[in-house]
Amino acid sequence: MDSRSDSGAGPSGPTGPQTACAGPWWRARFILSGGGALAAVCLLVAAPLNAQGLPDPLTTTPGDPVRGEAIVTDPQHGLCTLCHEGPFPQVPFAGNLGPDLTGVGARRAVPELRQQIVDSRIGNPDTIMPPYYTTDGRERVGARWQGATMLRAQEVEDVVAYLASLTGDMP
Amino acid sequence: MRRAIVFTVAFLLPGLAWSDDRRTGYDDMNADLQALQDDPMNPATFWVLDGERLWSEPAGTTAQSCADCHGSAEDSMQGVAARYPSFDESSGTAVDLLGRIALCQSRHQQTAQPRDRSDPDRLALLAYVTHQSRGLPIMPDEDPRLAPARARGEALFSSRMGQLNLSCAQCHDDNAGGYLAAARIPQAHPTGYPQYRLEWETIGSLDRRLAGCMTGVRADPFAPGSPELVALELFLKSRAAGLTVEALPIRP
Amino acid sequence: MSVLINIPDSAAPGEIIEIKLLIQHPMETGFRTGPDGALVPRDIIESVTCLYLGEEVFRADLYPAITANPFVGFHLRADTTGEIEFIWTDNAGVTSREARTLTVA
Amino acid sequence: MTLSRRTALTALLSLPLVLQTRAALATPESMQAALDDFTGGAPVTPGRVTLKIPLLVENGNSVPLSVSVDSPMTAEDHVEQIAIFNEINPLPDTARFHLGPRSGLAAVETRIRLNGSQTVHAVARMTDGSFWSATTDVIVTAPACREV
Repeated sequence: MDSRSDSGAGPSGPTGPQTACAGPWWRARFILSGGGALAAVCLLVAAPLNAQGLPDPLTTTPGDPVRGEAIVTDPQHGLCTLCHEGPFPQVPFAGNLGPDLTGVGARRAVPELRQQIVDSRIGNPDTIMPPYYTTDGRERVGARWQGATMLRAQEVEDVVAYLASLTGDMP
Repeated sequence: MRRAIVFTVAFLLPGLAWSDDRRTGYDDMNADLQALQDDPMNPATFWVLDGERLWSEPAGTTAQSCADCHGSAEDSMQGVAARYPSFDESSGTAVDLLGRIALCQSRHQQTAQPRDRSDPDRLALLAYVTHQSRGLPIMPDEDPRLAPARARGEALFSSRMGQLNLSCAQCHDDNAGGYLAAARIPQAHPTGYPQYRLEWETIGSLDRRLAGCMTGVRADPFAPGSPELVALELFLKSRAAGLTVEALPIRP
Repeated sequence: MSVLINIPDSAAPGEIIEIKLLIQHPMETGFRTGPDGALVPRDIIESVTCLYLGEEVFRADLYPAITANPFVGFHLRADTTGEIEFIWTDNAGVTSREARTLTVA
Repeated sequence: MTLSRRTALTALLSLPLVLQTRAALATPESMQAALDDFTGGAPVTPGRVTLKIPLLVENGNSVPLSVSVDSPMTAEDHVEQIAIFNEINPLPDTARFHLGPRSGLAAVETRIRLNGSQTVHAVARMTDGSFWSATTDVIVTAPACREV
């Protein structure tokens, strides 16, 4: 496993190898992301995989909705607005392949939002939404993305916190 | 008339079904880009002109030109691009038109080095030969020996790949017509290759585009001219059967 | 490198004709970096000049913001049969030229 | 072949990086400086110039642009120059066209690169030393799956 930091070197996610916490790779990850991440991934792999989603946060630091908004609205980082419209007046051209995120925080509970971002295939195997926090079941991943998840654990929490805050109509 | 052609092709190629609301990349372009493609001052013209010159130019150790064997391209190459990829007897594999030009150069002209597929002269010949099929319907080669590769292309089209874990079909079948950011997703009918792509600011082949698509989903792209990309082209051409080969295509 | 020139063969005296040029050229801006991280040297056409009977009647100064394979269109009042010459020069000072004859009758 | 390091690390919908540069990008201020250089500081009046350019562009690598100026184009009264400026490319100067009475018609066209959404300016200098202008706001989107 690599420990590159440019696009996030996350663990294998909820359905990944249970030994992830013990591997030497994880040490590098721990150093990169700081404390809390180690405990977080152990929580993650222990989380039940059911329709209720992932109730336990991936990190001990609560998600920051302001950082989450920056990730969601950056088409080169979160990529979210490539497919989702939403209450993002700063994004001139959002795509329409996924549902509009306006009010998503009122429609979906936090564990569901977290599950959807970590690996939306859990709820819908045919989903077009990329898995943001697992390396499971991926084929032919390009060299510079090998072993890396699309977001880091804390970034997932930030995005979840931001989406959970979207409870109203367009601002 | 076009419907008649479509029915003819449907008869010739049973089992390759499509709905008749197929759209091309040209159909999905805005009026300004369509106007650039239709303009006599279309920059792709340069590659067709270069190809026309190269067609009659002796090359390689045999000092033979394409014209020495094939005569006038306007006669001998008419409709050829519309049926490619085809089956190469001696290698026993499917080859795309660019691969066929390369084989011709090495077998008959004995050109010194096997040149890169992005070699400008080879792309110019590809453009010139393809130009001889402008306006003709795509008529996939029915050679049964191509069937396994075509089936492989179909499987690849539906295979999820890359960090984004997306298949071609998820965008270009399931979500064609939708918008990925500001860009309308086309139906993946390869009517316009080689094409002058504004992104590239030059002409390029279908396998360059497919590799670009794969990199877009953060996958390790298949090599230019690889059996996988030829297989994908075979499948895509079968879906596009009956659609018109575009001359001097422009794409954003 | 070649050029496409769209110009009528003939015109009536006093007629205003339209001339279009498309020149095969990469118009490398000099601002882009290559795969090695180094700047790709600038390679652009800096000027396109039209001479009518030896007199400059039009010139376009081009900058890196002009597209690859630059296109220029302009107009000319036809009054005398004669040569129309097109000259374009790149930033290394290399000059190319093409000429057409316009018949005015 | 001419990818910047940043593009190489980007997948899907990069911003248009045609003129991606290490140099400072042109800002409206540096564009104003270039415009002042063209006019010698003389006042520029909106009008007499028609600038045709698409309002919405999918790829900034090739944007068709045409400019015409209301002028009799006589020996005494004609357009001498038409200058095109942009606000956010590395260089504000885009193109300059030198015309004369032999032009017959003050109408020129070209295709330009735009490094993102911005206002494009066309300024014409007349034989009487006056300057006239037109501007158009252009929104540049980008093709979706760009090659990286």
